[in-house]
Amino acid sequence: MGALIEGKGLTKSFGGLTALKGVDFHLDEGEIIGLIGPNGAGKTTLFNLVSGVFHPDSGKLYFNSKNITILKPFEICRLGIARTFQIVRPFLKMSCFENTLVGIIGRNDKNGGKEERKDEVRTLLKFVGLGNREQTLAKDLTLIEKKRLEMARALATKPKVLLLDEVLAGLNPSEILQALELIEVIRTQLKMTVFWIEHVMGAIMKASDRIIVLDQGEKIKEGKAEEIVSDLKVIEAYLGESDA
Amino acid sequence: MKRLMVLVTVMTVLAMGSWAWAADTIKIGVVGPRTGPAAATGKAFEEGIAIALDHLNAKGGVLGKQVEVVFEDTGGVPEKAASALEKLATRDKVPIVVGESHSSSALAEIEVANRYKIPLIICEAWHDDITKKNYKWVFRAGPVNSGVVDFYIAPFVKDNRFKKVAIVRENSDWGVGIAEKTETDLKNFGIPFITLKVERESKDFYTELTKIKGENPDIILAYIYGTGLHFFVAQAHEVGLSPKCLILDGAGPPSLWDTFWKNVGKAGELELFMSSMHEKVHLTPTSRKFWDDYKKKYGKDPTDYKTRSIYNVVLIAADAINRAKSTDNEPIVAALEKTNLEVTTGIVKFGLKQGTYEYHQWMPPMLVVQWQGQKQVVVYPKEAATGALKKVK
Amino acid sequence: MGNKQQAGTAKKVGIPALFIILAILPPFFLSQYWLHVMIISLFYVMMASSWNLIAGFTGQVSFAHAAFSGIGAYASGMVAVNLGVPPWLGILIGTGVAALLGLGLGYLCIRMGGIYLSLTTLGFSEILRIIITNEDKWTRGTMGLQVPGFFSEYSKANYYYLFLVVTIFLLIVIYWIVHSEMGLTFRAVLNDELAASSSGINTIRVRILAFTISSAMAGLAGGLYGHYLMLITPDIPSLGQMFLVLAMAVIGGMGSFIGPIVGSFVLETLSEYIRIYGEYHVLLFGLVALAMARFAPEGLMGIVGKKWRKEWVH
Amino acid sequence: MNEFLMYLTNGIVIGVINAISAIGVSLIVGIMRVVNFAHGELYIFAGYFSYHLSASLGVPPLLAMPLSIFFIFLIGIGMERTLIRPTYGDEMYSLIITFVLSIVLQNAALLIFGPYPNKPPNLVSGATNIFGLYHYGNQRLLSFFISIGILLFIFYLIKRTWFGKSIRAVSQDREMSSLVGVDHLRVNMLSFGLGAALAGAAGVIVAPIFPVTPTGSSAISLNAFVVVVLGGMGSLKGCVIGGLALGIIENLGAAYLSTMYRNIFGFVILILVLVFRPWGLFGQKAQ
Repeated sequence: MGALIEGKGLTKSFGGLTALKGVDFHLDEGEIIGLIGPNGAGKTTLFNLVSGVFHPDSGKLYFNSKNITILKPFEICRLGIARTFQIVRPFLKMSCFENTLVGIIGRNDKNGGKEERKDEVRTLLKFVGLGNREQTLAKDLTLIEKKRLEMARALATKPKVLLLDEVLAGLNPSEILQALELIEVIRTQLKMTVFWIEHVMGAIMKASDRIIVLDQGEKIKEGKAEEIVSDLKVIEAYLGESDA
Repeated sequence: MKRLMVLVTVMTVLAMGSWAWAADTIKIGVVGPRTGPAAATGKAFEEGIAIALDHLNAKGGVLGKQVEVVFEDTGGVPEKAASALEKLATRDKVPIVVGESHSSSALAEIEVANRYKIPLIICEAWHDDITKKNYKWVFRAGPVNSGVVDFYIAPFVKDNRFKKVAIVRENSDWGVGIAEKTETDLKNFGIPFITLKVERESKDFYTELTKIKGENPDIILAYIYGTGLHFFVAQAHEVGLSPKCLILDGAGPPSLWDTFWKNVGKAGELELFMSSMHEKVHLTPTSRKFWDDYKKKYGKDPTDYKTRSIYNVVLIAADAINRAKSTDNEPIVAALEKTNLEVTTGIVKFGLKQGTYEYHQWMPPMLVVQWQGQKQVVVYPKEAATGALKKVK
Repeated sequence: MGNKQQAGTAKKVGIPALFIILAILPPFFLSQYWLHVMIISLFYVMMASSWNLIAGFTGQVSFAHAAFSGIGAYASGMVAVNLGVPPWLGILIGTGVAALLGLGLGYLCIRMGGIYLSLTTLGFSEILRIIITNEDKWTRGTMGLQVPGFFSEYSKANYYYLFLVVTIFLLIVIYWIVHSEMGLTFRAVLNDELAASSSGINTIRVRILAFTISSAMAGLAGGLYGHYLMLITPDIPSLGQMFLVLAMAVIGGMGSFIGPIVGSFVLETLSEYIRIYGEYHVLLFGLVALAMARFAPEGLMGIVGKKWRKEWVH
Repeated sequence: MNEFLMYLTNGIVIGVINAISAIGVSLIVGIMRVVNFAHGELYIFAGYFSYHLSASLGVPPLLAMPLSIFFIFLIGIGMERTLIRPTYGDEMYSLIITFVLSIVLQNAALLIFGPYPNKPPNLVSGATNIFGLYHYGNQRLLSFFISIGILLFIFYLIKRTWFGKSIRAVSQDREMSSLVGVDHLRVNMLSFGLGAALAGAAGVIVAPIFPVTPTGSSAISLNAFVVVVLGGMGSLKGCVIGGLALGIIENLGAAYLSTMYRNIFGFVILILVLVFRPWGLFGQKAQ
């Protein structure tokens, strides 16, 4: 039984800039894995590779041992990897209901009648706390609500893996707690694997089973939260950033 | 909901606004290109119409009423032409329509005329089928391809002993029709020829001219209408084809437009063109009167002979209404069939024998004119010639 | 809630029904000439609404819409003239040919994104124009192909009803698409292509689908138009025609169901009134469309009022 | 053989003029991601300007040419300020705006200049016998040399001057360039003006050979687009090679395959390029 997602030697550059250099990583089923690193470390690029937005210059990606290196985003999504975006991208001129429904359509399964799908959308919106926003246009939501809506849309595709890109940014401490509970519920109740990028250190340390640290496109450390916190290289990477 | 109702009401009112004018004038419909690549013809038509109206209304109009013209633009495009005729028939409800100078447009118009049973006199669209279709409502008082080729172009080529002909034709009904007819006649005379297709709005003829040069003809029959002809003539000179090989503009007017000399420069010397009008050739008193009145009104000599063609057909239409004593279609057609009217180019009588293009057809005499020192010299037919054909050895 | 919904349904059924009843009346009181204007307007409604389906609902600017109507017209006209196929069958063939070519063209250029689609469709229009003008043996080029009409006895009223029925049919299909899950994916792609793709939507397939459907509709409209005019010329697939369709959609309001319908009637009627100024009506429409696109991108429908529009679109 | 050389010469002369016109489009696409559908109209306007300046107002033709190009440059800047600037980032919006603009300008040209083709006076007349092989119009030869001069000037401008460097910076990376202090609104405006001026340059060079007509504008735009796609969007060298390729292919195709299909050869190649090398023959494949 191999890893759920496995990346080998992933390299990606843009113009003259190398964003990722030979990164290896894996996700096991049911894990919550944090991805951290200073700005420009290549975190979002890694997400973009996994979700098929970009294809690596070299290296391979496997999902359930299937090679997904050059699949398109929608194919990857249909296999069971869903994501949210660092800079939120809900469908602005569509209602919350419609936004979520797109995720269900994206599954491309013919299961369920119209009414069942409607119920599913409502359940999902309630789950992320937007139960009373069904008919609101996405552009009229607050930033936090938009993030929740993206989460609902991603969940609607019934993924096995959920990639979350800085969902906690801008939340106050009690909201962060709520969000962490939500992530835990996603793992335990919905049986999903969560791969997330976060800048809120306390939260990611607390909630992740394992953490991967990137710096300047390279993986510099991987391990449990305690090991990461005490690692010199990681601290340097972050200090280096604050210097700059 | 209220806005919706307002919208519906406005649309209904707009749609119902019919164009009922008090009918105290007789309206003659005119179709022709006022826009597009042959808009110069529209201008020529306007001048001819103005003189015709002056002459008619000075004599008390038609059926005691003043004559007025509704000139619908065809843009030189068949689709617009059909729709223009349809508008004249259904919106303006004119008793008769005259005009047109594009065969393709005319072929579209005769179908509409036939559908609405409205008399139509074509003046400058040459395709045989326009009258060959033998529609009861369609007349033509102007040149027809077969006539132009049989009586003028082919004999001109033969009589002047040209050895090899290049036919260059545009992609239009007129171009296709007149080129085919020319090919038939040249075959009968045993004169060798080649035929090339060109695009009417083309501006670069180097490729075609190089091909022609390879065949070494001594005359080019250029069936190109519009300014394309100017560039053809100018570039033929550049590649060294003319003036050794002469060029005959098979339509005529483009060689007379103001822009001709500007566009061709000295390449225009010795160019030939078809015409039905010349300063020194006056076949009837009406022709003289037209020439004088044109000069008086516009302060210059008339150039485009289509000015006179439209003048003629307006007169023919007015004459028919007068004799029919009615603006109904049947009496007008009956009167037209009995037309015996002097116009600028002769005495109009329409053919009545069905089965050929000569049905409802009357063709004015034509001339082959050559530019010699920027002066027009009639070189064919012999009886009308004002000078000899010049060739370069 | 239930009552409100019922009232909403009644409105949604009642207003179109009222319109349809009103639409039956014109042949009883309009002159032949204004009936002609109405028929042409209906043609433009079909064109502008189907163009709106791709441009307004998936954000792809195709300049080949007039070209596809030309394909429908020529395909139908040529089988009628050469093989004696009745126009009824001919327009279906024309629609099919337009759909196939739309599929092919869409497949070729849609995966490369917006600019390429616009350039390729523009090039396609030009290729079509050159072929039609040059293959005059088949198409009769600029001379125009004369084709039979639908009815043995020429009647404006008959044509009006024919156009009315087909227009209503197309509008129902468009309305249904826009409000179906397919329509939702169209709008998702329009809103954010990357997000749609990452949510499992095959954006390329959605775009090609929309492009094909819309091209087929243009083919149908073109076929009808050709057999109404009984004369098919390269003017039907021209860029000038394309501009009129685009202007109608832009001025009426892109991305709204009603916008292109209103735009078509307003512009066609207006062009009859200002026809005395010859070609300048195109210039005028251009200026209005430019001002609209710049200052009121939602068109007349955006100006008329959002509340009213919402009832219809959502 | 002589004929072949003649067709080839014609192809090269027209190819160089194609290149100038196409660089105008390419510059704007590369920097702003805006396709200027009104490109052909600017070309036509320049042709008419030079005609009216020299034929009606008596300005010497050699002065009328740069003057017309300068007017078009100003018009380009005006267009960018009023219509194009609000569309940055919204591709669909800019496509619609420039398409409508092209129709407006075309009809304005019809209104102002009339439907007839007009040509400014030739700078030189007659024809030269090239190596005793074939005759070639002197005006065409002169236009060829002027075009080469303009091409060299553009290359100098873009490769060697500060303005050119800012243009290249912006077209490569908008964010980076603003970090290093390039005012990209200003660069956008100037390069739109330059793109327009290049359309104008092609227009004034061509006008004495192929007189301009308002209705001829869309063919000119399409021609430039074909070259740009052939050469790869935003590539200068690509424009030159693409322009020459198109000129030669069209002329040889017209000579040996079909004169009537002269203008279709370019499109056929365009479609082939789109299928097999969508990033162009010389452009770089990008994500």
